[in-house]
Amino acid sequence: MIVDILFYITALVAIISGLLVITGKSPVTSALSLVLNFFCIAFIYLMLEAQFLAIIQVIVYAGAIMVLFLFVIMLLNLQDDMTLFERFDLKKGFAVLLTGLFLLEIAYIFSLDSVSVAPKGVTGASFPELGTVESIGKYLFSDFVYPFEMISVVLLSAVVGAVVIAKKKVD
Amino acid sequence: MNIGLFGLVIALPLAGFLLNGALGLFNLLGWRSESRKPVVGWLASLAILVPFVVLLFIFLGMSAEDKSIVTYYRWFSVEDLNINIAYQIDSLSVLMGLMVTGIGFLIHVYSIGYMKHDEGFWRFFVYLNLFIFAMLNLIFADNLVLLFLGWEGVGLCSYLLIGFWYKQAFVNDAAIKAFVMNRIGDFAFLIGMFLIFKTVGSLSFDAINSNVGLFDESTLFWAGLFLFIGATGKSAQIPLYTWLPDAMAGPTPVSALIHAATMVTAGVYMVARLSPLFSANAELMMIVAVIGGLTALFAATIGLFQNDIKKVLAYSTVSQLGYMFLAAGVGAFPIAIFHVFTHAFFKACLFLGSGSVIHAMHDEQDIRNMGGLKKYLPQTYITFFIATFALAGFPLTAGFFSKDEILFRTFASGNYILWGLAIFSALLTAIYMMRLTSLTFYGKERFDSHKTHPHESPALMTLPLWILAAGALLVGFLGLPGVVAPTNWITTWLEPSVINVEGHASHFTEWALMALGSGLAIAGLFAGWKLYTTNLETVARLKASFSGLYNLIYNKYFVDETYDNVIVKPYSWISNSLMNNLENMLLYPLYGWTAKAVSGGAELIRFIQTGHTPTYVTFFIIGVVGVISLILFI
Amino acid sequence: MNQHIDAIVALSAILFSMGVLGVLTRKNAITIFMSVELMLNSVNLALVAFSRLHNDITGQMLVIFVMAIAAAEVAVGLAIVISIFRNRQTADVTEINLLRW
Amino acid sequence: MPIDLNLLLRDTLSVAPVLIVLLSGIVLMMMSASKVQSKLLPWVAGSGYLISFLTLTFVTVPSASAFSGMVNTGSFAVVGGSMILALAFLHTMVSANLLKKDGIYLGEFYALQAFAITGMLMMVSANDLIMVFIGIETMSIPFYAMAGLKRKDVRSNESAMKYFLIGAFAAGFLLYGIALIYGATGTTNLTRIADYLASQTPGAFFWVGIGLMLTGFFFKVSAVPFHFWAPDVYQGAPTVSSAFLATGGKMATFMTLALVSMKLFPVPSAKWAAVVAVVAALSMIIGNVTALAQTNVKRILGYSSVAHAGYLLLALLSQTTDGYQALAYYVFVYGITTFAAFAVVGYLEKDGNPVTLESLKGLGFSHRTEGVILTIAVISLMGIPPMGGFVGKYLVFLNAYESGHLGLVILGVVTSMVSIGYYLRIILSLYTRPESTEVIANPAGAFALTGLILAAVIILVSGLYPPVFTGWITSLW
Amino acid sequence: MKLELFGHLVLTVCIFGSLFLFVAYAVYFERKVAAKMQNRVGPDRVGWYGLLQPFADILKLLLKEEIIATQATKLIHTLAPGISVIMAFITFAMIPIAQGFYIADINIGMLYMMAVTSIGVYGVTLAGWSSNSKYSLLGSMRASAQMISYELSMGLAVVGIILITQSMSVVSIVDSQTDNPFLWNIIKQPIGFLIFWIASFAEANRLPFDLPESEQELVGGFHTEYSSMRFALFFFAEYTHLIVASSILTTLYLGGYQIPYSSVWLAGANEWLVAGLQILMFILKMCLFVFLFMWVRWTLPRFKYNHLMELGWKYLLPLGLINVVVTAGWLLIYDKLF
Repeated sequence: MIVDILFYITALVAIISGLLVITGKSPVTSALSLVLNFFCIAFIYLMLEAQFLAIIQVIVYAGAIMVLFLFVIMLLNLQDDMTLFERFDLKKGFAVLLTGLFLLEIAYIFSLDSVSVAPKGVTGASFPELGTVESIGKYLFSDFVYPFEMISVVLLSAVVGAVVIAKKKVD
Repeated sequence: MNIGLFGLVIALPLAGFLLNGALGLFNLLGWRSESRKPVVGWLASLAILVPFVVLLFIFLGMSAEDKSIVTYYRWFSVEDLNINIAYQIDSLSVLMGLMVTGIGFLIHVYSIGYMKHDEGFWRFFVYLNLFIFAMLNLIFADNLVLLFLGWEGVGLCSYLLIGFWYKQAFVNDAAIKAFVMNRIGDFAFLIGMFLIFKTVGSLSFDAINSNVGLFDESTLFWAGLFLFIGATGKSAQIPLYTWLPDAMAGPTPVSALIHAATMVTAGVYMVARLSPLFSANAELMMIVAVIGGLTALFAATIGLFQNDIKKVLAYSTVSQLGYMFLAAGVGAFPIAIFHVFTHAFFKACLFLGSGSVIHAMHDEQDIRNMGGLKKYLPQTYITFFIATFALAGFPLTAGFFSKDEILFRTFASGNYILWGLAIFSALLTAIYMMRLTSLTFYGKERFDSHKTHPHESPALMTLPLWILAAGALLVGFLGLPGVVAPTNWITTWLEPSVINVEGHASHFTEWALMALGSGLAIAGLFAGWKLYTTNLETVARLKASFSGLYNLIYNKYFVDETYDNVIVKPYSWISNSLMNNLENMLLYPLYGWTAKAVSGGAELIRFIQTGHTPTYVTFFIIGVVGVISLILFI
Repeated sequence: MNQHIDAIVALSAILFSMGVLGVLTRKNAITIFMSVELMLNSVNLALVAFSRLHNDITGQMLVIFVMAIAAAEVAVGLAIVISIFRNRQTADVTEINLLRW
Repeated sequence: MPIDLNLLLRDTLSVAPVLIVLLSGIVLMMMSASKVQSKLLPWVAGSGYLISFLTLTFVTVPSASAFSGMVNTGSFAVVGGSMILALAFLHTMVSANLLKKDGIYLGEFYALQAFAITGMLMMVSANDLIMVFIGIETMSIPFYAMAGLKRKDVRSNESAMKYFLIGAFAAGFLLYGIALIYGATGTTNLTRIADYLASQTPGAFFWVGIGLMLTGFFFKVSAVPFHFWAPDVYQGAPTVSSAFLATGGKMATFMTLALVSMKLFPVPSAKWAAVVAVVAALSMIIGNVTALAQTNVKRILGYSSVAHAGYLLLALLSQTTDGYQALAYYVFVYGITTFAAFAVVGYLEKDGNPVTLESLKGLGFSHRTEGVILTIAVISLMGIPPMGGFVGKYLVFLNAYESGHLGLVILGVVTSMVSIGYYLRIILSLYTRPESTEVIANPAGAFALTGLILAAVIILVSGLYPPVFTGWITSLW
Repeated sequence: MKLELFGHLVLTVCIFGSLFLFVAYAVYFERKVAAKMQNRVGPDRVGWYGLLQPFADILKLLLKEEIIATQATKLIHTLAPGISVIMAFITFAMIPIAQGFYIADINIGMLYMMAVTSIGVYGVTLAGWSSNSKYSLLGSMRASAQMISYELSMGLAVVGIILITQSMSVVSIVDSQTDNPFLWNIIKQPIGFLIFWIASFAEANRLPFDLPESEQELVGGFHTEYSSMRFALFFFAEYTHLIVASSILTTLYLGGYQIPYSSVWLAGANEWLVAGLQILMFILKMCLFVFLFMWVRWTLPRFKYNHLMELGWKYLLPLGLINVVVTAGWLLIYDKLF
């Protein structure tokens, strides 16, 4: 019961903060709203017993990515953007319409079949300790070791790429 | 007979064509290099020399009866029609092949000098090699289709080479004229081919020649007639001769090679090749002979008053080709080939000589502006002189033997009217040839000697002249008249391949005719010399008193104009009206609007690419929504 | 929580659409970029929910990978924004349209 | 859960080609960071690709799948990997000069390229949607950086930003699609999804997932209406980068698309075909028509790439092995061709001036070899016989026709005819004498020229004697 | 020892309350240490040896006029110090001060600590940005860059400990160090300790890494525009960080509350007595680190910004990586051998 209420409150906060992200006037407002949104999502992860992901969500997204965003916003001293409904023109109306259509289509598939009655996957064994560090670690280094290791290439190339692009001096 | 190397004969000119073409592409892309010119030239010449040598060896190693067919591969096969890339090597084709490659080689060498300063040098040799390749295919073809391939090939090369200096409008006109005239002939040729195939069921010469009996009378006549019309196109006979004089717009070596020695004789060759077929129908033979005789006279008269050095030679060629058809028409097919052979030498020599003159006169072609060139161009003069005599039929020259034999055979066949035409033409020939020589080499210098400094051509050009002149003197002895030698070599050599209807006449008649011929030739030559060296006023007076006739002949009997009025103008009127009404009003707008719509659409569509990222993502979302809708509702 | 999985997936769809809307309407490159991050996060949410639904670890694994990739994207993306800002003193995508038509 | 080291070793060996490229990427990165011998870099990169290629071709892997079904090391991976590595090798031969011309760091470029290739190899050897996603991202992130390598050039910046923003956006959709597929089937493993499909009828979630995933792929292959980035990016990015990201990216993505289609739909799916057909038709029309109005050569090639995405998608309609082989052949030839075209354009541009149809004038005479190669490439793009592009197009059209898409084939032929309009303009400009005699361009170096000639030879050989490559593709399948 | 919910609440209040007290006296302590080092007396007017000085300071700050810059972003400007303090405080929730005396023990306690530390930067960053002053902005940018950079090394250092302990729970980390001082992590992980310690300076914005607030360059850095109580909060947060960092160092590397050889000489003692001794032990160790922090502050000069970054990325990060690899390798070999 408490969990239900907590969930719905979190969801509400998530939606509101999400809206703030896309309507906020200043980029910093958007960024902070996004941080709030990430916290909400982390909280839902916790509810889903994905503790590891929840904490990683906080560390990676809130602690690193968003700080980087803030850093860059400050570095560039970005001016305020226009909010969604300020100077609401045809283009924006069209965008809202399209996004609405998209959401409607997703809603339509919900009406076709519910997720929770979606057939069980092939690997449907019950596994209560799903989200713990131990199980994640175990799978990360057994079944998923290849993608896990290869993810490092993404990070490495991102580092190289970012350095190359953002470097000021040419040598 | 060892024909192992025969493949080279066909392959090398093709290889030369491809190789030079490839080298030439470098030029096209701008790797211009003068130093590559000799490479191109000699490579091309070599590609002709080697086949000549190979053919020479084959020739020396074979006897007249030898005949073999080499099949390389099946070209195509439709139901019961099988066409092979196959070559027939017999006495006729080897002789022709020798002539083509031999004279071809000489002209290649000559061209290296003649074309030296032309920027289309490589292109010229590429065309020449391609021409030789096509001509050899035509000559050695074992079937009509392959012959037709060569036939079209030489036509194409002729077109390309006539239009070689394509930057001038009249050159292009001449090229197109040649091509169109040939196409008319080709069309008839094709019909003839179909008729033959319908009856015989095969197109190889062996099958045709041995199955002449299968034809019914009218089919045979029509098939032969259509083939002959094809021949008149290629060999410039009435009524399709008008392209040849215009073809002189091409470079002179081309005129020598294609429009005198080789290609134009293809019609004669084809008729000779199919001699069993032609000789099976008397009416057909009559038509051939009459057309030949008429052309001989007709062209000779026109030649009498032409002022362009090459045009005179061109009409002379048409006239001589008439002689060849006359010979064929009276059944003397070997003699026709003999005349082809001798004619090749002296006419090539004459053309090359005229080329040398034009070269020396800095592209001046009008003989009225020449004269007295004897002392400037001694070598050219002597060879030209020899060739003139040979063409006029001066006794013991090559032309004498072949022409005399034609006259004799015509007489012997009983066509006295034709004989009369022919012998009159012989007189005219002697006159106009001597007129040409006189006006060019004798008399006063009618050019501005301060501006023009004629000089002898380099050895590269004169050497071929000498060789050809020697040929013009000597090759006649291959076919001595019956009264001198009972079996002349050329007839014996060709008889296994070609029908020969022997003429019968007494020795006395033969001697008498020979004497008449020689006399007329000498008389003509003398008259020409006398009139055009010293008595130019007499000529002018004569012209004035016969001005009507003169104008008629001078304007070539208004044949071009007639064709123009009867065929070209109505045709272009129809074309124009179709273009103006149908195409411009209906079709062009249709196509044009389509094209405009597309490019207009392009101009519109490009503006959805606004450069704004939001626009792009908007379209992205449209795509996503579209894809989901598609996938959900299909 | 399993009874909420429908709701979570719906929430994820809503958040995703918000991200899309943000990308469509915002002008600032960085805000657009944040909207993309919102999209990625909403997908993560759905993945975790599915993972719980199927009792299968794959979803959570993918979430980890997505986080790493998002971090990498941020690094490169912000570097690009910085370099463009250096040259043009703007991060407004509507002003950056030299390449068009 | 103890880790089986033998298994790990075996699995590691079976992905050795990927790791070799990765290793060379790391070495390149180190080298460029320590600034040693920048001249050595292309050699290191090239030899890395070569070794990887040799390993891929000649070392037989112990099993067809590795890393508990994550990786598929079968012949598909060999074909896809080899063509990518071949392209990469050619690009390496050409790139050094181009980089120097553009004033770009050598080392970082090569390192990024190696990482991108690692991603591509991962994509074509994937057997799991996770691997597909990671592969695509591993490929894309270096691409974003490569597009923006010319830091001082606003166009390069802009192209990087556009590519990045839309790319990240598209990645979101791709991921959402994968998530929905996962939600519907409970797995991301392609084989297991196929098992699932064989045993039950998938619901709407699955299909929407497929649709969204497809949009992600369509973005990568620049199919209409997800194509808008392509012309802008190809135009704005340094040409040396465009030459790679327009070709390698397309090769890898198309091969992966074929892989996914092949694994998921052994029984052809009408929904899949319908989506692909519509997008293919749109791409062919819009790509070709818009290109007509362009004057910038790189932009023309960009639209040409859009159009070719349409042609290549046609091969996916039939969902038969023949179709995939036709796709593999065409995408290989297309890749090499477009690479050659871009590389030549790279040489013909000077001081960062864009290469337009106007500035191209006369370059065919002053830069003969480059001109000839560009001509060959463009003719191949037109799909005119002696070149490989014709054979590719023919195979693709034949396949689409046989699978009953006559209308699309006709559309393809008509749009091909339209395409001649703009391709021919390139050749015409090349061989038109310019009004001003001032010719701006640098000659390519001998080494680069060898690479270009090699590319031209591949185009010619694939057109003159297709069995060289068709045989290779079919034998390895 | 199991505590009921009520006991838990009492404990929480106690722990945070005493933390509050400690922070207040840390300021006093700092001034005293500084005075000693500079051969001064330090605060000695308010109360006995000036022991009431902290309360006087607090009172003073509370009574000061609150000035908010007109151009500031009000909401964030107000929130920022709060974030700082709260983030500093809740880290302490994971730290056991005696056996069984802790607010929470979750199995990812270490990760929790990392997470909270990483969020701590928001306070500083937002404070600087919302002040709308260039000094503040520069200070906060330095802070965010510095914290992100050193967090990495810090995390890597912790990984070494996690590898040894095979757990992320803080309690089990303390337990695993036992009462044998030679088994404490400072012995097992000397490099890790060094890295963590240095990184702590940066995380706590202490000299020699106090660039975000370096007075000489940036006036007051991120808190230039803050005054009165809000300034006090930042001040407070800084010393909380100091205490928390010392506590974490104690917990991770110095055996936490473990009394050396207690199992020998305290065997069978009253458990409340033991707990009391353990708390004392913990405070002692913590104070040692606090003193070290202060010692360093009043001894070393400030780093230049580029040196700071270089140290973080070029030395600490690779060192941390090497540490992880060596530790993992050692564990692998140890596993195989024994």
